Amino acid sequence: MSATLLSVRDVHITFGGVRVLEGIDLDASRGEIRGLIGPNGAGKTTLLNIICGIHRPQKGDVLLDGISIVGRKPSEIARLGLGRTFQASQMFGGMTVLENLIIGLHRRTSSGLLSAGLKLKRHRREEAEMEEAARRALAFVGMSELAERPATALSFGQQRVVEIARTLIGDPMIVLLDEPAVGLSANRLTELDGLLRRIRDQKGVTLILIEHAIRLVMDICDQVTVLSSGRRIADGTPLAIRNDRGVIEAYLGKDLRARHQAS
Amino acid sequence: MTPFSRRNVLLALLAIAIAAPPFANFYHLFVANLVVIYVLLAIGLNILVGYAGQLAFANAAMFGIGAYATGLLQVQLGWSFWLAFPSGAFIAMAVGLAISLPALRLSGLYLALSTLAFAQATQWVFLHWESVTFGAGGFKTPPLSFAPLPITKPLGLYYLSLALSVGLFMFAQNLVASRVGRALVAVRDGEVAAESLGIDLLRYKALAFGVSGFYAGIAGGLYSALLNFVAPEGFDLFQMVLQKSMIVVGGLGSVAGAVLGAGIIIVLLEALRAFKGLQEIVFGGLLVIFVLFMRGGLVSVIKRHVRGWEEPLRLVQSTAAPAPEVIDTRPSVADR
Amino acid sequence: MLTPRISGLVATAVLAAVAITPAALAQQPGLTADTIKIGTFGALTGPGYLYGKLVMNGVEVVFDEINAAGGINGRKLQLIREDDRCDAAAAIGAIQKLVHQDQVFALIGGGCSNATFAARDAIEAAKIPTLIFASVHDGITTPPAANIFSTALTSSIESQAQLAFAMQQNAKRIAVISMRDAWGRARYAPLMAAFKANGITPVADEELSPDANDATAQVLRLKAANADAVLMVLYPKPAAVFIRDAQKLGFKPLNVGQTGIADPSAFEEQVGVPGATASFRTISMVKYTPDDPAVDKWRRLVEAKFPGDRLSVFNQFGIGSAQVLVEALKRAGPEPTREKVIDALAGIRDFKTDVYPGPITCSETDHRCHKTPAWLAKDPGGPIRVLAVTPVER
Amino acid sequence: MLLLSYLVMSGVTTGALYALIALGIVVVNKATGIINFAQGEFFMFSGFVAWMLHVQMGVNYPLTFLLAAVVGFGLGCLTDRIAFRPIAKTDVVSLVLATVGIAFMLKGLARVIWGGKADYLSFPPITSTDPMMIGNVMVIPQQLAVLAGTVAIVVIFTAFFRLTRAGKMMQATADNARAATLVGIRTDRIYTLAFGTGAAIAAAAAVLTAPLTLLYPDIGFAFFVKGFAAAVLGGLMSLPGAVLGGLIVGVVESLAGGYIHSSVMEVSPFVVIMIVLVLRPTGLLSFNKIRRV
Repeated sequence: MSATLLSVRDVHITFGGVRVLEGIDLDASRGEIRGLIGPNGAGKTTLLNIICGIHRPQKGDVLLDGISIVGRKPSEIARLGLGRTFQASQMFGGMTVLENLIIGLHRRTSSGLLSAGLKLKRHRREEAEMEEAARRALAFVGMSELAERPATALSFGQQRVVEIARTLIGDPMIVLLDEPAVGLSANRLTELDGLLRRIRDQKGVTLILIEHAIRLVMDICDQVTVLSSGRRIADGTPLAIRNDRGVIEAYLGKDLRARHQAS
Repeated sequence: MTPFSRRNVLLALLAIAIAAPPFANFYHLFVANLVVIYVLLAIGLNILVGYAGQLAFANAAMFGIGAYATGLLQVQLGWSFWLAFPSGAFIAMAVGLAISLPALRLSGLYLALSTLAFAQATQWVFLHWESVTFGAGGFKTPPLSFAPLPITKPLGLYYLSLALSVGLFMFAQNLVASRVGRALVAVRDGEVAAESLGIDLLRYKALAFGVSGFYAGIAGGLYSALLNFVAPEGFDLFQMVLQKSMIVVGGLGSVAGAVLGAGIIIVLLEALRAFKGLQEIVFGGLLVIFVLFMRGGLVSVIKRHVRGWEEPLRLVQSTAAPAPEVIDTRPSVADR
Repeated sequence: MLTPRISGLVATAVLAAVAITPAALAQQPGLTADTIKIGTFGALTGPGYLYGKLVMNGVEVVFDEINAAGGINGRKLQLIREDDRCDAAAAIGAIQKLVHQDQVFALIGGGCSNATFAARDAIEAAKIPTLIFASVHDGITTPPAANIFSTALTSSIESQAQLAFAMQQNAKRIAVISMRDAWGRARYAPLMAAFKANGITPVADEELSPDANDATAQVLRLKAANADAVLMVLYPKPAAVFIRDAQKLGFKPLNVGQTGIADPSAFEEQVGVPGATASFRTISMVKYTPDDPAVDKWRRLVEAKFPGDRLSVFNQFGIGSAQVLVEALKRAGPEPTREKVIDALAGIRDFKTDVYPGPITCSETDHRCHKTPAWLAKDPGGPIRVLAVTPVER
Repeated sequence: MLLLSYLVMSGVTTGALYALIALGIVVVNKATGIINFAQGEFFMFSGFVAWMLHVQMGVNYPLTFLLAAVVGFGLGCLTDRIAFRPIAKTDVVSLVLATVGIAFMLKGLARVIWGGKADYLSFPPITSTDPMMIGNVMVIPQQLAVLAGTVAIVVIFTAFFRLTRAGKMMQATADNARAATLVGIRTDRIYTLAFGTGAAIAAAAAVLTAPLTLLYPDIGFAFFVKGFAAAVLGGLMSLPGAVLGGLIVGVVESLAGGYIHSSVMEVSPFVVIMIVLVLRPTGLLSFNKIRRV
């Protein structure tokens, strides 16, 4: 069991002739929180989409726990232990909060058509276990009282948290978070900060985090990768990144760099 | 207590359905049998459209395949009904699975057209493969007999249909409240998110098509026995719209709704006989009115006013109050 | 919510009420001292309404006329319409309703072939006197059911007539163009049988969709087969498209139509290309086209009763068949029973109506009572000519 | 070779009609994202109205054309007001079913109003009925009129989308409804406009082709299915795609009828479409959009 859990190697992808990613490398070790930052249009979400199997790179490889996952279906990759949340809310509107969480257990359960339709004993036991696990997970994120609410009745921030919980409940090795802090109030941001730390510390889950809230990234990430215009321009600890010329340039533009340094 | 709970009402309906035939004339029995058959169709279609959210237009064709297969196995191969009927249902299920294959690659309106094209192709085969299907003129099926049992054909067929409907209703109800049912709803509500949670889209879409095909196939077999006649025009556009309106009127994504919808639409079709020549207008208008004013179908109205109508899957009521916290949301362009 | 189970209960109550009513004529449903309830079924909606609703309208004006003259033996005729939507299930439902719910005395109806064919068992089981007014499927009358008679030209009769006509005109290379719907198929199979019986095969056998807007492919194929007569098993719309494209491509065989296109002047207008219908001949189930002065009386009655409508050949189907049914009811006497009416229908010989080309003759063994198609032709711009009335007998 | 040219010619003229139906479908789909199942009935109903104006009331042809288009437009707007706008936010299944309901109502209504006329109504040709020769292919002038009309309608609508303010707003709404709302476009008006123009195209198509195809209440669905197929072939979003799709459907039918057998004519476009959809799930003329999450 190597220390590197996820390894992205020299990934290239173009859409309609536009080179979106050119030769990206990224490694994530077990139990680390890795930030993925960069200006809009840098290709961050595309990279996540490649990792979780929505897009297929023209070149390069992605290894999850040593296994190449390029070309596999997203659902298959998910079953290998990779979780994912999205920029826009992806709650299942037709279900309650609790049911949304139970869905997260899908990959770990096995009831099929017949055992479900005939309500076999094994199936009933599995259902009961799932509900219990889902209630525990809700308690973990401190939202037990919302279990029976329709998912769409939650606030944006609450939906975010439930989505994270839904991903975690499936016991993934690694979770990709796409801008979890978007639209959160300051209070909620602090809560999220705490939640992500607890996830890493108590559950040992590796996190890859796309985020524009630089404060959050600098605060909780162990390592940060910076993309700009489809290339990786920096990789290192938050401290190193903070002082990286290339990064500042990419974010602020060359002429502003002078002022930044002057100030 | 809740005397008019979902369970009690459905049980009461069942009790009436079991006890009524001795008091009913041939016409009532015929209509009641049609209702029971359409209950099967509506449940199957609701699993595909209401739960799995697939905009498919091939249900009438699968109904037809069930009827043709059951009839033709008897007529062409000399099988007994009791063998041909389940075989017909499995053939319809297999066809359902086969047409689900393009469904993974297609979504929404493209899927709608591909299933519509499939339905047209099925009609064409019914019409043109004359050596097997007898073409547009259709064919009579052998009379069905419940021989050892002291029961007439109309009554026997009615009770057979009723028993199958009840059994398959239970099956569907269990199914939608299970891991499988939740996966279907997840596919409907968000394919990408469902995949990210390890739900295999192809598998569950295929499953929905297959189950729906099986229900349609069972219904088709019973239908051929009820009419003693199978012909292509029974499985056309009107049939498709009929079934669609059942699930809309009853309630998309509700098994009990499918039962109510089937009952109401068939009874209404009979009642509309009085509107000589205005059927199309009344029927079309009904569809529009339900979509406009009772989008959750009758079931959602009942849920709002009568206690004890919660679905086994705790499906959301749109009237539920939102959570107190209001948050500053940034419109996301990426979210179409 | 009204489910059929509940309506079943309601119906039970109704039935009980009916049973208690001291009806003198309880044995004869649909019959009271001053009314006779007659049921009719056919498509009121959907494409088949031509062969349903419009025919019923014809029946209704005949009934009105009879009622105005005092009815039959003092009983007024009451027509109860049921829609069968051209659908087998709906047709069976309609029959069950008319027989068991409305309890009519006799039936006159049947538009779409398949629907009526599917309902045959139900009609036969009810032992109710029934006259088919438009459906042509051979299976409806062959083998005969004791209580079902037809004044429609059945498929086999019309098919034989169509082929015989072409052969009389010395056609040597006869081709077929047909529609693949229920009516088209009901006509096609007997047509092929007729070919076989005459020891010839069609030189080409093409298909045209009822909704077709272009028949270039079909015309070219028929032309390539060098056909000198084309038997058309088509509704007016595809037939008009075919004739138009045949004219365009210079293909001028003898075009043989049938009852579906029974109004040559309307057809000429539909084709819309002057001269294209020059070699068009057609069979008609009725002798007169709607603008013939011979049917002036009926045109007035229909157009007065159904404002906005024009008299059509379909109305005439209803007029002829209703006259036959009325005759049978009269012959059944002042105390009619269903059995008497069935016997009366079976006993109709050489009965003349206002519309059919020849006399109507039923018999115990042959319930196809109408076997005299009329042959019509219309020279472009000229009047309609009745070429011949040819009795067909197997 | 002559056979081929005849078949292609007939396929193209039939295809032009399918293309017009497809255009209407695409215009509505572009703006609203749904398929209007009543498109064929718009065609039928406006055709009957035109028949009433032209044949019964003696209105001249150009004016009939104009009035029918206006009636079509009104019918489309009405459909939007009744069966789309109030529920525009709901799921596609419900929206599509509402248009199915409208289709049935129009069909029933047409049968009540014009059904008693007994038969298929004919519309007098506007051009000479004498066939004319193009090279060595004989055509009916009315077919050329349909072709010319189709071209004109495509040009007009392409110009409308490219050049007018309303057209550009429709385009913007189609591309991103939410962004369009943010920049102040009244999207509900756009929806009305889309339904209206879609129906107006159907009405124009009806008046153009009525002399070729007789009018009857059930004419709508067959055309709708072919038009839908054509629209999908063209990618559902593209006006030139719809035209191309229509021509392909028409020509495929004609060639299959001529070279294989007339019995496969009806089914041939559907077989082709099923194959195309399996190979290229988003139609012939659309490039794959990046799936956004």
